[in-house]
Amino acid sequence: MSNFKLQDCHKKQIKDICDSFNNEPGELINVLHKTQGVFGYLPEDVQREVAQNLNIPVAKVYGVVTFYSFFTMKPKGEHAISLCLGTACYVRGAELVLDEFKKQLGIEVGQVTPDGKFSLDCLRCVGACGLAPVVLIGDKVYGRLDPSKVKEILANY
Amino acid sequence: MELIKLTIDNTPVEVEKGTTIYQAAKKIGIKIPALCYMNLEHLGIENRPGGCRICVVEVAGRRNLAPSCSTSVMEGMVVKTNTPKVLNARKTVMELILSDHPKDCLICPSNGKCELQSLAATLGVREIHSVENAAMSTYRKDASPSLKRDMDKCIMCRRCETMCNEVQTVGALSAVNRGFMAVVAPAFEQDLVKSPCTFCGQCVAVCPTGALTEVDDTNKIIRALADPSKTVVVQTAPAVRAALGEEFGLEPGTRVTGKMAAALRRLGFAKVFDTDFAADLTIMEEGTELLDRISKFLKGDKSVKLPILTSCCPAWVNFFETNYPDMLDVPSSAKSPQQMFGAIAKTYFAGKMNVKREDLVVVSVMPCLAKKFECQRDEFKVNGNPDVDYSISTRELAHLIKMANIDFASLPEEDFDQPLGESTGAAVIFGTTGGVIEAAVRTAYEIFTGNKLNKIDFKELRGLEGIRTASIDFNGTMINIGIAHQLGNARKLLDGVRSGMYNFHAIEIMACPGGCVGGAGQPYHHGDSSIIEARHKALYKEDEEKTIRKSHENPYIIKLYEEFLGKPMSETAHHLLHTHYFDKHKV
Amino acid sequence: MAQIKMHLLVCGGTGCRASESKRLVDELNAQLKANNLDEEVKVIITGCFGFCEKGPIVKVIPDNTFYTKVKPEDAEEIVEEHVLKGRKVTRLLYENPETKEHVSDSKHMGFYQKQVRIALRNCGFIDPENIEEYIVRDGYAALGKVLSMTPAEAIDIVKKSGLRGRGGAGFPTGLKWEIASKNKADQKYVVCNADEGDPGAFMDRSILEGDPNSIVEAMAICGYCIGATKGLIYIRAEYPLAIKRLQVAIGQAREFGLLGPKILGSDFDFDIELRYGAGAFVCGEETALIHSMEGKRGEPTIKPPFPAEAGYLGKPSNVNNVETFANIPAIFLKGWEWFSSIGTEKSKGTKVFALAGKINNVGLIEVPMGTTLREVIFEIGGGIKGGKKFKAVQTGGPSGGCLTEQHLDTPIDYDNLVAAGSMMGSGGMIVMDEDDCMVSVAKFYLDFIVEESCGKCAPCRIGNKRMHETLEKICQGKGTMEDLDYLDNLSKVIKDTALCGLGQTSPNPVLSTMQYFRDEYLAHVVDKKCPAGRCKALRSYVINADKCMGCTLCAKNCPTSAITGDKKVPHVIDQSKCIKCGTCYEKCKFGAIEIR
Amino acid sequence: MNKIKSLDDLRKMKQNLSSDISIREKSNNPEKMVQIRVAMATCGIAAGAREVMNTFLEKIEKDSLPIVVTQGGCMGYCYAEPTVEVKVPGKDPVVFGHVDSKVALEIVDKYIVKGELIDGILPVNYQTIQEKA
Repeated sequence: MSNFKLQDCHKKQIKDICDSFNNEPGELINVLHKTQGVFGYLPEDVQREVAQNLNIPVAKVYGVVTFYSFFTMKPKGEHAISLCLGTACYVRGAELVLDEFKKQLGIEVGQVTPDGKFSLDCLRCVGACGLAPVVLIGDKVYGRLDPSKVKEILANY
Repeated sequence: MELIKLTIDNTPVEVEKGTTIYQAAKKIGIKIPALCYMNLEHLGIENRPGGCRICVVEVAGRRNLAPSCSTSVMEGMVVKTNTPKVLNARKTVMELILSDHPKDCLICPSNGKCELQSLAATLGVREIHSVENAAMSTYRKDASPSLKRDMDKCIMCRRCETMCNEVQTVGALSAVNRGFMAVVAPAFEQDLVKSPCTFCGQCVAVCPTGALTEVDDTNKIIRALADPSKTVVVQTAPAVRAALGEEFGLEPGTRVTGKMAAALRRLGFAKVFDTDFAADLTIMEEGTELLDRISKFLKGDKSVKLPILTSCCPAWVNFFETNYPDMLDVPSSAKSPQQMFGAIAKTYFAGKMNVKREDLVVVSVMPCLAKKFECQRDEFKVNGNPDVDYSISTRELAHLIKMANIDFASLPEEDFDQPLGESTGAAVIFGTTGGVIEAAVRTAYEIFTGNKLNKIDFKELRGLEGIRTASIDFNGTMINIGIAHQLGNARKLLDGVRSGMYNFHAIEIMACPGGCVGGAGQPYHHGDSSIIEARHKALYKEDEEKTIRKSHENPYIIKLYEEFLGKPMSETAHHLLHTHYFDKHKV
Repeated sequence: MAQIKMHLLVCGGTGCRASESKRLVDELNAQLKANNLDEEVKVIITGCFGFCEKGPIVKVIPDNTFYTKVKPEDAEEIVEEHVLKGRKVTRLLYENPETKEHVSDSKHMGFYQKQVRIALRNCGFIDPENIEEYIVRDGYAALGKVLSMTPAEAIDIVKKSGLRGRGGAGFPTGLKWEIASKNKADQKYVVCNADEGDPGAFMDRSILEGDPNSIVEAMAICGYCIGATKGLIYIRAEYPLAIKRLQVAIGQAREFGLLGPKILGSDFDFDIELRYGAGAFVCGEETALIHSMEGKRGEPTIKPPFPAEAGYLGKPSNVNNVETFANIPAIFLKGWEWFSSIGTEKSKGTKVFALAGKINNVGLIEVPMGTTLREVIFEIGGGIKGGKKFKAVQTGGPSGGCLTEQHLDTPIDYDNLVAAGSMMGSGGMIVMDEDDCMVSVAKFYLDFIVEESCGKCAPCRIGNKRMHETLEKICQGKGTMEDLDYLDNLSKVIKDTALCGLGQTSPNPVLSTMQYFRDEYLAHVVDKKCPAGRCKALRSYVINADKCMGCTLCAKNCPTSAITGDKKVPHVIDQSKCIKCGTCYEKCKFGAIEIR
Repeated sequence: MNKIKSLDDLRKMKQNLSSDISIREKSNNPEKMVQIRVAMATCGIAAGAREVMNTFLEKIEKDSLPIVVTQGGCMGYCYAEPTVEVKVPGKDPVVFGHVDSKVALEIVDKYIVKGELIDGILPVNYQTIQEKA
């Protein structure tokens, strides 16, 4: 769990987001997208605040947050690494690349490096199968990977 | 109504359009096994997520099996409910469910009452294919003063979620996570006490396994009874007598008041009292408060809050403290019968018996799990000593009786002890929806009008519909009454009051379906709502058979006021019998 | 410097390179030089022509002559006859297999008809962020046409075209529209399912990125047909570019009055909003998708009621996927007769496939229904990467199955794929070669399903988990014959009992691999061997004493000191210590370490 | 922007827009313009299409060439991204695969200016409904 403390300015930000969707409970997913966009993740207090604004139980919000893999309750690293584990990448050796990232960063999938610089996650198909295996770091896509390129790529950050 | 013809297991059947295969089969005596499906038809509550896939049947021409609970019949449909394919599918699915379920049945609180357990026996599961290192979905355990959650035993039937959200609109529980780790939990999988849970316990009442159970206080009772320094007295709520018999194989609706008193005496309680006595007392206080507010209102005092809301139901109290913190001055300030009893027992009765407060142990037997939470509230303690020490459920009492080798069936009928054992018919019907307000009306009418009632029964206040309204003629003054049971209906009623749709003088609210007869501490109904209806009828029957049927005519109540309290709403009464509410807003 | 007069294009695709195209290029260059033509004629190495069976290929520009099976020895004749004298070398020309005539112009070769682009008609040809370019290519003319018909007439055209849903199960689109049109309601919705989630499929993304206006137009057409004024596109949040281009397209369409009130002077109002997915594969299922759009957990519910009766917010809703919509304007522009002339009897039109995996030409292709897998994989796809042997092709994503060599000549359509134990799915097509272990592939898909199962129904939630664990056990070499029976029974029960389409099809990868690659399962279970060498636990590294020079490099690098041996003496691996990390295999310079 | 109010409006608009809008805007004699279309779908961009596009734009600016650069969607040659289509007036369009900045400059210098093809062109392997008609 995070040590996130909700400040008044945060409450204002969340309120503005909810207002922009007319505080419609049906817009919960859009609200969460926007909110995660602002905070980078969805800590407990943020979810409570969203629930409060949309007038729905926080259990519902949490139920939705934990259902969708896009939403996260943990802060990501400064550079979020997402390795594609789609089929095309899988048959072209994405697992080996993943192992190399784990080795180089010293973390497991879903973790953040101690310095907060990198986080490592997997996702399913970014649709760049022509470049398989593919990794996303932030918004940048690196394609046609093999384990030997991992160190070099990380050195850019 | 359009009729549909089909055959089920070679038997032709004709049913209304829109009927499910499950219901059609039931009509011709075929009971298709089901697990997640639950239909409390008398109460309009249905849980049909189609998740367990146990109730599948074969339908000719369909490529896969059909879930009978949610497949509507079609003209000419040919259904088979017991082919090898169906039986294998059910057994395999059950085996899967069991493969992710703890195997501690022998020591599980639901042992013997578990629907999963009996279904596994019915389906003939004899082994579970072992997969090396097979994962089990396990979760943090959680215990509140009322409920325990052991979600390792959850089978995702979603009944609790339906009760908590759709029926009660409490919103404490939601399905969380996804896939194998999907489970029903409060937000952030935290403890229930941090959630907006009201401890109504309806999740427990419908849980088919041991995932949700009450906190078991039976051992505390056994220890207290064995302590020679303690005087242990017991009070039993009205709805208990209409349901306890079920635990001993008696027909639902069998009243066991006398046997229950006998059993309690044999368990070793120094005095066997009745919460009904306190119910009569509640009417004196709440009825007076009602009349007080109405009179002031009629005189034009605009500071008076109307409608007055009953406050006997502890889950309801929790609900409005959490959801309507702006309306804390609206409900009656009268304590619930359980707490009035405790307060009187530890003052008036303790004084009579010359027992120190600390040495008097008050136990309550309740159809309710929220009562466990209620008796632990700080405002109901004096120097840390609670007015009611322990609250146990009907099920726990049955368990105590069994543990103590008491053969319930052969017990004689015995009476309650005095002075806190006498009650009227008005008190008895507290245990069902509409009963409190009927009891209040009986007394308020006579006090307000100064006339005797010709007809004691107010049938217009009775029934099992979720929201009921009635106008009672108080000799020219029409008193408008609203009644709701189930918190979702309460919310609707209250929102209606807020929006001006309703204009009531008094509202009775009970959290559980059918009122206390459908309380979460009662013997499990296993989805059969006719059981709740039978208990409901039994209480009116008991009322009918009582000689005294109006609370203000209870001689021991009259005596209590004479000897101790003075008059209703007196300073002593206020101090002992009234309470105040807190803002406990949570999302 | 002389002006280049002629280009000789030589295919440099993997297939052709294998058949000596490199030497051909050298030879052509030598011949040109010998004739002093190297200043005027240039040899160019190109990407794959996708005609690998007839390779190497040489194409002469500007006259478009197409030579097949050209050997290095033919270079001289091509240069002397064609380049110098302008006479085509007839014997090397492509021979039409039916007429046996030589075809000299590549534009008239049957091969080029293998791909027909309907859904992808504008992808790559127009600027997706400029609605005018779409209009120039007849954009919104179909909508105009439809607005002059009655909805029933328009629906009839869709029905007659034979278009079936491209998202998976292939439900007839016209019929779906008709049902939605007949349900009365104050508000109805057109929903575009753009939650493409199959791992290894990117058709919808490409259409949305390349031709977003076609979807906007098709949704408006659908809205008119079923009586809806609101459209919703449910799109993966992982597709930022597609989202942006859709927003641009919707914005421009509004500006031009092609969305909004009174479209093209008619009484028809229509507008579109975007809804974002949040990473749940199950939301591709239409009831789950609708719940997700309502801000809830994307759990499917039992049908009926179908969305056409009670969908978004309980109102009748028509859900189609992106590719289905992309076909709609073309059907109205060119007529249902034209559309239904393409494809097979029961599957009309074309299908877009995302061709990926161990194939040379990974790409997005669109072929008429009825094209065979062989044509797709070996002609368009250019065959297997690295000249390896084809083993299987997986279609339909996690809901599909693996097809083998025996299916290569099966014409692709909805029904044939289902009959073969797979399904069309959304169009992912992953090619696997001899190095792929089919048990691992099945495990890979199960892993996906386990991760993406919504958890609502027991068979999918627990059953797939147990299947995955069992496959893991088999890959570890601990499987038993009972495990195979267990898998078989579980697969069938899950198929029969799971709640939604995704659950019901989730055992397909296991069932199809167990059916077509039972040998491989048996090898894992009985012989404790992984024939493809993919399963780490079943692999053993052994030193071939004949090749080992005793250089000690392997022993020095072994992390568990499992390798022993004296200098210049063949080394030995102690199997009990070996952790199968593969370091020795990578380090050995003599190829002495073998995987068994 | 005027709204299109009828099907006739739409037809007129289509006619008025010459086959290439951007060319019309940029030059008085569009028939002499060369068009370069860079495939800018996710995979193209991931493979470096944006850099390629910028290279073209800088080069054209520097040499003041009559070339128009636009973006397009995926052409389907995912294995060869980034891909670029070049249409020289009077010639069939040519698709180049695996284009990087270096190849981009080569395309301009060799193919567009001198008419020489360079290695790495991709044969078109499909037809669209427009062509078939």
